Amino acid sequence: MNTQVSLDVQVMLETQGLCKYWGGLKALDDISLQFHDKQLHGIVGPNGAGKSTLLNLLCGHYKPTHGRILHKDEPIEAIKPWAFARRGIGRSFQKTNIYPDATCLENCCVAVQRRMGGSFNFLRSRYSQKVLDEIATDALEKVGLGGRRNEVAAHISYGEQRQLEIAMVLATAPEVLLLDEPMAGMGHEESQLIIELLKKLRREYCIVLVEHDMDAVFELSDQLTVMVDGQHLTTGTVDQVRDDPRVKEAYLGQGDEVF
Amino acid sequence: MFFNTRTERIFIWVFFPLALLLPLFLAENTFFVSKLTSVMIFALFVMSLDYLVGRCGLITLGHAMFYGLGGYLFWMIAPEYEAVNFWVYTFYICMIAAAVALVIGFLVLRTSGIYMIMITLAFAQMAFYFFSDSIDFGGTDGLFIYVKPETSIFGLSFFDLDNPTHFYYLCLLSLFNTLIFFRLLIRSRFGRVVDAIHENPGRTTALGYNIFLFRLMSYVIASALGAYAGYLFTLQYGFVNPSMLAWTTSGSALVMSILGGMGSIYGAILGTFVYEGLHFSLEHLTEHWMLFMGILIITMVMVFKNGIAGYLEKLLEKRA
Amino acid sequence: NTQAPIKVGIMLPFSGVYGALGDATRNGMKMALQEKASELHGRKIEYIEIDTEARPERAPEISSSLLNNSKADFIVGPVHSGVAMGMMKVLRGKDTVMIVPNAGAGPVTGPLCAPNVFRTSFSSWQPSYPMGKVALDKGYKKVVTMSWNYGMGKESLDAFEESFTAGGGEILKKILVPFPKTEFQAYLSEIASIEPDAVFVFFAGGGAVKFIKDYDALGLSGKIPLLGSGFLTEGTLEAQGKAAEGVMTTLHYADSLDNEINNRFRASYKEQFGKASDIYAVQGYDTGLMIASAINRLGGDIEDQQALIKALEETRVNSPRGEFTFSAAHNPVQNIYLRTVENGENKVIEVAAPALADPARGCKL
Amino acid sequence: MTKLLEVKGLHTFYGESHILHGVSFDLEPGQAVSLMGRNGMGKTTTLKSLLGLVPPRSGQVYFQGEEISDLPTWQRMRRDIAYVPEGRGMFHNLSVREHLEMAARPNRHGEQNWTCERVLDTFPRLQERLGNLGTQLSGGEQQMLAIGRALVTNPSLLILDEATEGLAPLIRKEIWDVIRTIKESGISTLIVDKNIQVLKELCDTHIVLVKGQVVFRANSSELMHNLEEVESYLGI
Amino acid sequence: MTTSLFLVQLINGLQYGLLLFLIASGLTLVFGVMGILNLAHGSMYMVGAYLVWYFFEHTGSFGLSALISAVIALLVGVFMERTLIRQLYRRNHLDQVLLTIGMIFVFNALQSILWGNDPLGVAVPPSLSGAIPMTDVLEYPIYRIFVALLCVLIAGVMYFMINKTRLGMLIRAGESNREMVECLGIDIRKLYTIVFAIGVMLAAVAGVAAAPMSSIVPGMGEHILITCFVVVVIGGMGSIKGAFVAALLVGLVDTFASVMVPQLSSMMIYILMAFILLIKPQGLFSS
Ligand SMILES: Nc1ncnc2c1ncn2[C@@H]1O[C@H](COP(=O)(O)OP(=O)(O)OP(=O)(O)O)[C@@H](O)[C@H]1O
Ligand SMILES: Nc1ncnc2c1ncn2[C@@H]1O[C@H](COP(=O)(O)OP(=O)(O)OP(=O)(O)O)[C@@H](O)[C@H]1O
Ligand SMILES: [Mg+2]
Ligand SMILES: [Mg+2]
Repeated sequence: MNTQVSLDVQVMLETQGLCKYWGGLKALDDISLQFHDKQLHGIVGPNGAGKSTLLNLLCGHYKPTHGRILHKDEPIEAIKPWAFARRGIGRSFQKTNIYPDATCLENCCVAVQRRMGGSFNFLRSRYSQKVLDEIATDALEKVGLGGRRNEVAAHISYGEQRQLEIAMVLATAPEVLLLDEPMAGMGHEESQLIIELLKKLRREYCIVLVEHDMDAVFELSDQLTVMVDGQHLTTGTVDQVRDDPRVKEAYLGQGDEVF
Repeated sequence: MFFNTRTERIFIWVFFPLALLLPLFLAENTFFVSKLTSVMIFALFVMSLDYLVGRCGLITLGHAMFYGLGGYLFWMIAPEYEAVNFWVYTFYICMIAAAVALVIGFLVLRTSGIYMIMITLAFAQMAFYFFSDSIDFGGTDGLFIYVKPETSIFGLSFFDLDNPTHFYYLCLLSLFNTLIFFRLLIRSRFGRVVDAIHENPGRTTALGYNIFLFRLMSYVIASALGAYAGYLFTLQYGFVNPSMLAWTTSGSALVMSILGGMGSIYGAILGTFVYEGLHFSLEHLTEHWMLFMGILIITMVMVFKNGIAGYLEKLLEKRA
Repeated sequence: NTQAPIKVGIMLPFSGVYGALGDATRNGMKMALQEKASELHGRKIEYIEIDTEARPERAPEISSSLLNNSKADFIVGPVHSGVAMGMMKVLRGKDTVMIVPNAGAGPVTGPLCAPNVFRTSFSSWQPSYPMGKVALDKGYKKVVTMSWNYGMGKESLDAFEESFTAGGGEILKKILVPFPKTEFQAYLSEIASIEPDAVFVFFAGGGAVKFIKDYDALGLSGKIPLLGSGFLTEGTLEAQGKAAEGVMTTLHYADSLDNEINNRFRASYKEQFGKASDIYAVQGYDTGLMIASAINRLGGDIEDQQALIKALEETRVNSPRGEFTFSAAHNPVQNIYLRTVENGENKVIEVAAPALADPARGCKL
Repeated sequence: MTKLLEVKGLHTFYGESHILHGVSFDLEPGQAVSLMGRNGMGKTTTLKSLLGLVPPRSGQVYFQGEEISDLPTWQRMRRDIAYVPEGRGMFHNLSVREHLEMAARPNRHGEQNWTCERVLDTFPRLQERLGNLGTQLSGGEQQMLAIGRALVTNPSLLILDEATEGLAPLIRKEIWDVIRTIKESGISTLIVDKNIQVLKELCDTHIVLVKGQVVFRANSSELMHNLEEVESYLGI
Repeated sequence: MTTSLFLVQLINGLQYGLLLFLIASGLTLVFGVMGILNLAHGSMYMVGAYLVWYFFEHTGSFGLSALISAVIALLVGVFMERTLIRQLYRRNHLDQVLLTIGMIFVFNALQSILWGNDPLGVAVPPSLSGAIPMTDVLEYPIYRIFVALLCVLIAGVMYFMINKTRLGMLIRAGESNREMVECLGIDIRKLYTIVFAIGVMLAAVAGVAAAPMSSIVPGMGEHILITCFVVVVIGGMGSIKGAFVAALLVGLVDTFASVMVPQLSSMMIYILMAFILLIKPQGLFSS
């Protein structure tokens, strides 16, 4: 069911020999990958393989020990963390990272406003422009939180906070979406919703998805990379990867044991 | 809604009209007018701190540096015996203080939390010792300032700073304007980002904001206003002393702002008036005023969860 | 209105580092006015006491409170020179009388002097100036001086230097310690390595206690004579204990001055307040005497400020420190005594400078 | 035989909002019980209420026949309850080893089946990261540590909230194996998880919460019969 | 500067640094490790000094007075935590600022009411009096050496307790996540009461130890408070080792600055702190 991908689409993000060491630990060792526009690139691997670390490097949260990151062929590894987002690289976090005291809508408005500008306008009311609210509401509705827009974020359940997390990234309207386990902690229905959403989005954005929910990853990925212990194990289409014995051993386990 | 809460609206409708009328009743008691003036000046200072600490989450123990700077700057840049214009010097002082804040902010805002508290303290202490060790600036004895600026704009003069009542109204107006200014600021899109940074700086960076810039901006604004308060203080009595810059001044301001209700802005006025009011009445009552002051402060922390403003809000807000 | 009580505003520190000084001053003053109650022509005294916390930035406001709100007839204060300056700003030339019972800041009776401002204590120049000559007489040629880096301290060292170098002495080093630091060990080690003939210091209160203790503990006390402005051993002897023995100071007072007034004063102070009196108590006492005498002279009617000031100017205070008068600048003209600590008391050795008046530089009165 | 855990009529509020509407259930010794429900239905709140972390407004909790509703949380835990919270509750200033060492203790009967070493053997990944601070671990490593930290208290009741969230398939299997072992050694478990496939096989009793109320409570075979109903509650 | 003077100053600096550590040790525990912002720390230093003076006047034995003072401080600590501090754990850190400033007022007032404002002094206990000659003029009092050793001892014990024992782990964990510690079956409230009280006691012990070599005056605690915070923060929050190194550093810098750059000596420790924090924004030894 995976549409065969033509590799002539634009490379949005590229890593060349990317390394991240924590003291002696090589959390990420010599990773060279390409992420294409309008594709969803899944990344899987056992716990501690360095997936989150990779995303953290791609979004500028960490600085690499060695190696380069190219965004549309420009090196960006040295720019400031906030500049990554300005270039259209948005991310969601594995550990919920929202504004707990603000309403869901306000959470998204902060995100939308970065794109819409006017952040150094000291006098004009933040409430005066309805466009902003609309875009934010739209993002909330996409992830299924439309009905909770005026709830304070701290008061919605964990799973809902995960949904909000994604809505916030969407609200920045990025070109590249880095999603770190977006479905973790979500219920079935919500997961399904996100999967549907990603299905739509993957033809519009360059998406990098880290996820342990195999059903979702297999269903969504155009490309799939497997990492183990900071090393790149293999990259390929879902079918290629699924049948790779090394992947089974390191990650999936033998067929029937996949839960 | 311009003012966030009903409580705030009530407060503003009670406080400012009252303050406006008060001098009429106190006409013969010049002391109370001048006492209220100095409390309002300090409230303005506390308000600028409250914005920094409560809204931006930038806790500083060095804010008094700008308060003192406002005073010393005036002494430095004003000619000794010539008449100067109040508005022009307000502008100069705020600008110079802003420039200083830009440099210091650039350094101190690299740290955060307790480390920032301490590094702001460090800079303030350096400034404190600079003024108190230097003979040119009068050392620990401080300096007298003999000029009183005139206040004309385009040749029209409304105020006479020598007249305590006029000065009172000037300070009241300044306080009111500052409150409105901060309200506007908080309600603005800039304010939205400031709130976001306060709640979750990491997330805000990830969304693409250069949080350093916003913090620096806030720091500069608050510092300039802090200096303006110090300038007003200096004008009131024509006296500057390094103790204006001491960390204890920052500390008292912090106490008043917490007492008033952090981040509520109008709470700064509440906090300052309550604190100063208690201080004034207790010290006239007993030599051991500290004991009662201490007990009252402790009681208030225990009872008020979010300062006086928070308490009032609990009483006055309609349940949603 | 000659029936209403006379209001005396008191601006002194009752807490913190200077608390003890404030207490003693107030005690002394009240004692004097109590003793002279019968000479006040029936007028009662009402006190309004405010703790200045030794915070100069509060001084203008408190002064204005006493002046405009309490309508005090006399305002007595402060201890701290910075506070004195703040008070001066508000009270100079106003129609109340300000009496400084301690702060030595030069300008108060120098460039800023004013008809309504009096001082019953000293100018910082006064107690230290005579010590220069004393040191030379003892044969000390090379001296290190040391004090806190603030107005009073620096003025004291300058006064000493003035007379000392005029007589041919040499200041090897002038050490200014940041106020209110009390870690003296590094400085004392340095002094020990310089090995001067003597050391002259200005310290007071808690700092003086710590200084004397350190000086003794590091073994300097037997080897390098310690000279000081008298505050070094005032109100602190009990805390300093043995370490203070032999320290030589100059001041306008000494516990052991053998005159009738001093003996009576000391006994009665001890009886009333349960502790030994000190210079601060004396200064407060004299302030009280001065106020009482002016009221007495004017027959209880102090409404006319001109007359009041005149009466005050002409007062000859019969103080425990010996009789003194006021200079044109309203600063005491008084004896300065050379004292040494013996058995926990400041013993007079001699009069180092009789009837010494402050040069009052810059005063136009 | 006395029940191990009995929860009766819990009503819990957050401020003014009524979250739990009389939740009751019980748990036999040695049983594994699953607690299921969609997001926001009150699973976590139920666990927190019975542990006293969020005091319920009314309702009782009995453990081994004794009422523990009025005890502070730590005393409840001392009766050999262990809790793995959602979000994992790592300490940012303790190393992995310290996480385990600080928690390790024998249970009330003096047994110490789970030691730090055994946990590290079970999760070799942790062995490699012993010196790391808790919050420096990857998400999955944190989950392992949180479970390990609960096990070294040698509980007779283990409460897991979002037991396998963020774990890779192989590790997830590992965790289920561990829980199975635990169950065999007579320890009861109360599990909140999304994975109904595993839960229906692993657990003896199943509870489904909807809007703070127990709408379904049955053993595994009954669950099989009513699978559709349950799945509709769970939004599957 | 001659070599011998240099050495003497080195010793002075180290000794001052050690004393600073002693005074800051309680703060390291309460503020650095437990995360409670206790501004009344300095007041307890003052209370310690006054207590030992008071009991020394009545018993004549320094050792006994020291013991009684420490016990009283411990009880005061328990009382403070039980009745006040405890209520604020769930609230904003700044409320602790307000609360403890209120306490400073109360302590200052009580000091003034109970013991008056006169400067007081305690004699060095006879068993520790005497001095060791250093240069032909200078000698070094034994009592100060004793205090220095006491500081080293306390530093060692604290380091071991916080970093190596289970108790230490629990305390640190409590700072990070109180609720979770409670979920592990630990009575975190009691634990925190005890540790807070120990921190208070350490402050008082520092006051006791300092009493014979300094003056006991009102406000003595507030002056030292800032320096203590400087020490804890330069060292890095929560690090005993850091606080120890920072205390020595501050002691040395202050000592040498006093004699070498007297114009700047008042600012020197602040310059040092600003410098360190600009280079290492989390202090020297933060994790
Ligand atoms: N700040 C840090 N300091 C030290 N080590 C770290 C740090 N952050 C991550 N690590 C280590 O780097 C390794 C990779 O972590 P990472 O979070 O990238 O894993 P992951 O692939 O996302 O795993 P998971 O699926 O469990 O989330 C882990 O072993 C982790 O312990
Ligand atoms: N601290 C809080 N304050 C107010 N409301 C809360 C709070 N925590 C949770 N709630 C509300 O209580 C309800 C139940 O939350 P709970 O966390 O128990 O759900 P859950 O079943 O555990 O969901 P999830 O599967 O998403 O973890 C939710 O609707 C949530 O909005
Ligand atoms: Mg991860
Ligand atoms: Mg939950």
